[in-house]
Amino acid sequence: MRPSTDLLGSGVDGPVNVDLNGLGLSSPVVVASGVLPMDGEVWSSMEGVGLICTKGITLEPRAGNRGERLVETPSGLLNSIGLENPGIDRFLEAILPDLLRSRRSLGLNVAFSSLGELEELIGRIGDRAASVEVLELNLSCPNVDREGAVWGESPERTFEAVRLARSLWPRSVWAKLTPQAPDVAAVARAAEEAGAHCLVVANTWLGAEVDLEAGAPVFKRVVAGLSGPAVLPLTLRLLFQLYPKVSVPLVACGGICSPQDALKAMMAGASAVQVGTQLFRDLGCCGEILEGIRSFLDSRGLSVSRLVGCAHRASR
Amino acid sequence: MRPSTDLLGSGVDGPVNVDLNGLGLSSPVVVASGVLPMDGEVWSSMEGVGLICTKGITLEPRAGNRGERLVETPSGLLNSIGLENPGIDRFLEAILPDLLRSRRSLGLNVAFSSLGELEELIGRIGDRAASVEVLELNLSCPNVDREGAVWGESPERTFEAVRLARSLWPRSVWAKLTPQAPDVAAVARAAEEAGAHCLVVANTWLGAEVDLEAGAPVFKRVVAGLSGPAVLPLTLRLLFQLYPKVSVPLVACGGICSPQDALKAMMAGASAVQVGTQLFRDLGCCGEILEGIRSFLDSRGLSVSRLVGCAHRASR
Amino acid sequence: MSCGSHRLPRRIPGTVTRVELFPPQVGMIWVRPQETMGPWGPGQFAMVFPSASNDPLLGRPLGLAGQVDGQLLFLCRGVGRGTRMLLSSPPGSPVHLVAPLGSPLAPLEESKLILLGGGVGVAALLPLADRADRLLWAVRDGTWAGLMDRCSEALGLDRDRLVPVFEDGPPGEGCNGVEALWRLPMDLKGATVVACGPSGMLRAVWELGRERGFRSLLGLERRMACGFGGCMGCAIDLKGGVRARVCKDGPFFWGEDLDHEAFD
Amino acid sequence: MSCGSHRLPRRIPGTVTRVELFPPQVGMIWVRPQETMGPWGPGQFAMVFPSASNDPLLGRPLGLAGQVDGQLLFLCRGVGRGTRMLLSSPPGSPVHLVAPLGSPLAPLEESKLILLGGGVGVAALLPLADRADRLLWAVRDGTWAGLMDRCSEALGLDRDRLVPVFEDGPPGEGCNGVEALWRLPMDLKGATVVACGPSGMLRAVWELGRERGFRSLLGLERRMACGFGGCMGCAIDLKGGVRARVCKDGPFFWGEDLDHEAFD
Ligand SMILES: Cc1cc2nc3c(=O)[nH]c(=O)nc-3n(C[C@H](O)[C@H](O)[C@H](O)COP(=O)(O)OP(=O)(O)OC[C@H]3O[C@@H](n4cnc5c(N)ncnc54)[C@H](O)[C@@H]3O)c2cc1C
Ligand SMILES: Cc1cc2nc3c(=O)[nH]c(=O)nc-3n(C[C@H](O)[C@H](O)[C@H](O)COP(=O)(O)OP(=O)(O)OC[C@H]3O[C@@H](n4cnc5c(N)ncnc54)[C@H](O)[C@@H]3O)c2cc1C
Ligand SMILES: Cc1cc2nc3c(=O)[nH]c(=O)nc-3n(C[C@H](O)[C@H](O)[C@H](O)COP(=O)(O)O)c2cc1C
Ligand SMILES: Cc1cc2nc3c(=O)[nH]c(=O)nc-3n(C[C@H](O)[C@H](O)[C@H](O)COP(=O)(O)O)c2cc1C
Ligand code: FES
Ligand code: FES
Repeated sequence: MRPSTDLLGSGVDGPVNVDLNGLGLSSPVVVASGVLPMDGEVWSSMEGVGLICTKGITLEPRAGNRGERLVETPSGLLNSIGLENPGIDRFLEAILPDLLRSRRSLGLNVAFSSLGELEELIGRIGDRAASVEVLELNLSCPNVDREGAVWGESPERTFEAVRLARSLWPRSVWAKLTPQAPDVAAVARAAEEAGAHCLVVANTWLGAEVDLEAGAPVFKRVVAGLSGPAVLPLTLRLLFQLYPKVSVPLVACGGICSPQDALKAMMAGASAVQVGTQLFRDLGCCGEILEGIRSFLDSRGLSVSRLVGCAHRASR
Repeated sequence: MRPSTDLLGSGVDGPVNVDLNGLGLSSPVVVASGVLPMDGEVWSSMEGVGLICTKGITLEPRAGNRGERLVETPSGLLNSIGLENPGIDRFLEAILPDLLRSRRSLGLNVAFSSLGELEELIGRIGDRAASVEVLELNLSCPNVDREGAVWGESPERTFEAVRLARSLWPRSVWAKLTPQAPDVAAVARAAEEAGAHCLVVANTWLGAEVDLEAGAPVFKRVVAGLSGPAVLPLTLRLLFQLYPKVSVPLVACGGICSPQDALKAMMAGASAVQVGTQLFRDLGCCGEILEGIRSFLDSRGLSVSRLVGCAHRASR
Repeated sequence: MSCGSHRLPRRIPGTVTRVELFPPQVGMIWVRPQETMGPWGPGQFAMVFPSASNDPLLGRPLGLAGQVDGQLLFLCRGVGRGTRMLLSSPPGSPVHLVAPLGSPLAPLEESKLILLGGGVGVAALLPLADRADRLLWAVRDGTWAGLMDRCSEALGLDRDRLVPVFEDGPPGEGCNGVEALWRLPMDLKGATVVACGPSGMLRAVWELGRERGFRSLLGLERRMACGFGGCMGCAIDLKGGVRARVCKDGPFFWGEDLDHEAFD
Repeated sequence: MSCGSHRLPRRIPGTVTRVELFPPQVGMIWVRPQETMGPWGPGQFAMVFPSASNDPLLGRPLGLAGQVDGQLLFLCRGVGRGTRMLLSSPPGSPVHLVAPLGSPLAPLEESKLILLGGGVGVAALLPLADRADRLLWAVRDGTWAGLMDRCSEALGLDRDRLVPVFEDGPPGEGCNGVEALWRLPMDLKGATVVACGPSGMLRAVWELGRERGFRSLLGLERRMACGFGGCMGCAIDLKGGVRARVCKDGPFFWGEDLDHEAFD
């Protein structure tokens, strides 16, 4: 039994095609935003990836946060980079051409503090980025028009941002949710209604760390984003929670490190997975994850579409 | 400089007295609910603890959940025990007397699915438990009168439960918050307004796990509670978030394993700490934690009250 | 740190002094505890922590198989991450133990005492070996012979009473542990059979005991977080709906107290 | 799995073959990589993962100090959990490496090349030792002598060019690394000083260079998550507000490109 319209090829490096709401990728493994250098040569040599997301880009250049930016926690990583990036203009001019030479499908991760800024940002891109497949909206940043409330905490603000992006961006729009949303299902539905092609579930979990010697928070902004293996059970729970509530594809993000992790996320409802922190441990992990998914499917004669969400269909 | 009204004694096993809103404990280290057997001999031999919480007790006996109850995750533990307990009557009759022989301060952790049940539960206790210092309300269980919504997710329901407990229970009432609350600060304030003596920050984080071979959730109820070192950064964040918003003492809970963890939690605003999962690794950890706190205070000539929340006062 | 009472098993640092590895992924693990462990008896186990790190978080329950020159012996099968870490520990690797756990088997003064271990399940039975009439050690195939020999040698087992049982043995001889019980040249009536191993084997012994009139004492396995009766993760139903914790009230239970669900 | 290109440093399994421990908590760690690592040069480093587990999660950056008979040499000071784990690894312990990382130092054809290492900071300079006029190795006290000797022997360092500097040496002789630079019987003008060690020392070299007219090439340390320029955790300001990543664009930077904030 090998009925697989969406499982093509079975060589060791064969593709495992996925269809993400109209966007076809040759692998369900996506590189998360903010973990790879924006360097075309590095991107070219990444194996097993269907899409690579850029570092979060903002309208203006940003120097990021001062002070400590990284702390290791038990099986996790807290980061407070603060969106250090060269701004959209320099990105388009000096970086994007190099990235495109890698011939990798590209997700442009963007952060914005107002609708006006988002509009301007997409406007600047214009048609200079026609080969950028995905615009990924980082909804974990604060909205200055609403006293700094985080976009993704509110269904209404999420709806507005996604709708605006959809009206201006001709290709896929992904909404990267924040797990801090009071009602993440409501936000997910709002993003779907506004036309998001995929929901990324989810950005980092807010954590904090204390410097014992100083008797003070380690991070200048007190809180920082928790990623890595520690959060995988939380990611799986979000997937279980959201999969029955929306019909757009979900992209798992948070703690995916191994083929097993990826398969669990897909069984819980993800059509694709993003890999972040694990790349800090093993730049070859995406290839291994793809290979692991492929051989799991192969050995069971399963298609990706049968895999995705199967844990919801399992009788318990 | 050794100004310490609340730091008495300095022998190796000397007490580090804390005052939790009228309740004095000889150690800020509290054993969390559901991790120690309810066995007086075990309780007697616990070192360094100021209070021990019982397993969650309900009005009627409960057999708990079927199927897998435990899964290890990266630096964490998912549990779905399902409040297996003998019910309040048998607890009062057969277990409590034995526990009291341990001469340990005791926190009675209770779960309830309606206000009526809570009232009946406290009523059954009557004056048979005059030496039980604390009634700890587990607000992570569902409220049947509200379609199973979890008590601690709503400020209103939390207020009602805490107020009822306060009206019936003559000693300390602790509200054990759930981190799944959409607005945990609002819930904390509601619990405070209703008269909670302390807020326990917090119960487990909802997670999930998938059985790859079965293609199904590991747990019958799909989700389970995540505890252990993995969640410490999340606990610290909650403390940073809540400490400025309420004035009742906070009791940290989630991922506290070492003296360093306890000190960090106290600097972030906790007046005491609960220890759960770490006891599965080391039954002597409470003694070590107390000793570590004591020697940290000693070596810096600090009092507990200067320690608690100092990270909020540190200039950054 | 000590817990101040012998009632509470302490966390004890230890060192893996040697791992003797045999196919297929089974090994004898020798651990030297750096502090003295409380007294222990047959049927008890240790929670073995493969590292001091937070991942893996929990101990792995392993039967206490013996003690030679101050070193504890474990028999371990590599089935997952923790057991494989243990089996690949170079000498000198740090481990931690919480032990002894479980209820030691009461002195079994029965006239006929038969032990049946399936694979590494034999571990907790080995300390009883010299009190038993027979120790049947049932394994899949001849690859286990090396381990059996080494183990007998190291613990000074009486080879006359040890009956190796090979499932894939020569025709007419190969059989599983339960068949080997059947074939024993003795009347099992009134005997006590202490068995530990795969749950299928335990169930068969349990059923056979009811048929043939022997008492069975069966070592159960469950996932465990604490091992000392705190977490309720290993709770099972005994006959009549009585709840028991495998770690604390067991891991060995009398067959007559068990329901068939215990073997699911 | 390979990353298909030599541009990307791969995660390579390795084995600790030996740890030679010296007081005070410093050691030479020998690691045999189980796959061939790409070519590397002086000034580069490895992310060393003390275990295969998720905790500790990240690699620890350690300078590549040498390679002898296929084994990599690291000098490591036990300051926290990861480095202490490494220093206490029994032979045979598994580690992983992501290496080589950082920009190798360009061939330095200067007539006068002075190396100054503070403590274990010397590691990344050792591969340059035979091209330098002097290698000043500054340490706190005589307890380091054993490590210095063993290291010189293992790497075949030219003892004539190696100048051990003991901060607590006999009166009139004891001095720190920067004082030792001062005292060198040569004109530093036009020289290049490559220094790596505590930030106070680096700052002093940087200032001295401006005074005395030598170029300095300084090895910085920052907390690192990736080591390959991805996470932006190690970003610093160069002169004129240019941003650089210590891991990728460094860890060695020319003094003239640095602001004094680099040493905070
Ligand atoms: C009382 C008792 C005594 C045992 N004695 C032995 C022995 O002497 N030799 C031996 O080789 N094995 C023994 N086992 C089984 C052994 O504990 C498991 O094989 C081991 O825990 C698996 O860990 P892992 O990390 O390799 O597997 P993983 O599957 O990676 O483990 C993940 C988690 O599940 C738990 N787990 C998985 N399988 C089991 C299991 N069968 N029983 C309990 N927990 C499990 C682990 O402890 C861990 O918490 C015993 C089990 C029990 C309950
Ligand atoms: C490029 C570079 C080269 C280095 N070379 C050497 C060397 O050859 N020998 C040597 O002994 N040390 C060297 N260090 C310092 C070494 O990396 C740290 O001492 C080590 O990471 C501390 O880890 P830990 O787990 O023991 O400490 P912990 O404090 O427990 O570490 C916690 C986290 O902080 C990070 N961290 C802590 N201190 C430092 C630091 N000083 N620099 C970078 N990250 C840190 C750790 O990597 C880890 O992620 C180098 C650092 C850098 C940046
Ligand atoms: C150092 C670092 C930088 C990050 N930068 C961004 C960013 O710019 N934009 C964004 O949307 N997410 C960013 N993230 C979040 C990741 O894309 C991802 O959502 C998160 O790390 C969880 O996945 P993981 O557990 O696989 O790492 C960053 C994460 C890390 C660790
Ligand atoms: C096995 C287990 C059983 C628990 N049972 C209860 C319970 O009955 N009532 C309750 O309020 N919390 C219960 N908890 C939650 C703990 O009290 C504690 O809030 C949680 O484990 C987080 O702390 P930790 O990380 O120190 O373990 C249980 C936790 C575990 C692991
Ligand atoms: S393992 Fe915790 S009660 Fe048995
Ligand atoms: S450590 Fe990640 S960019 Fe330097």
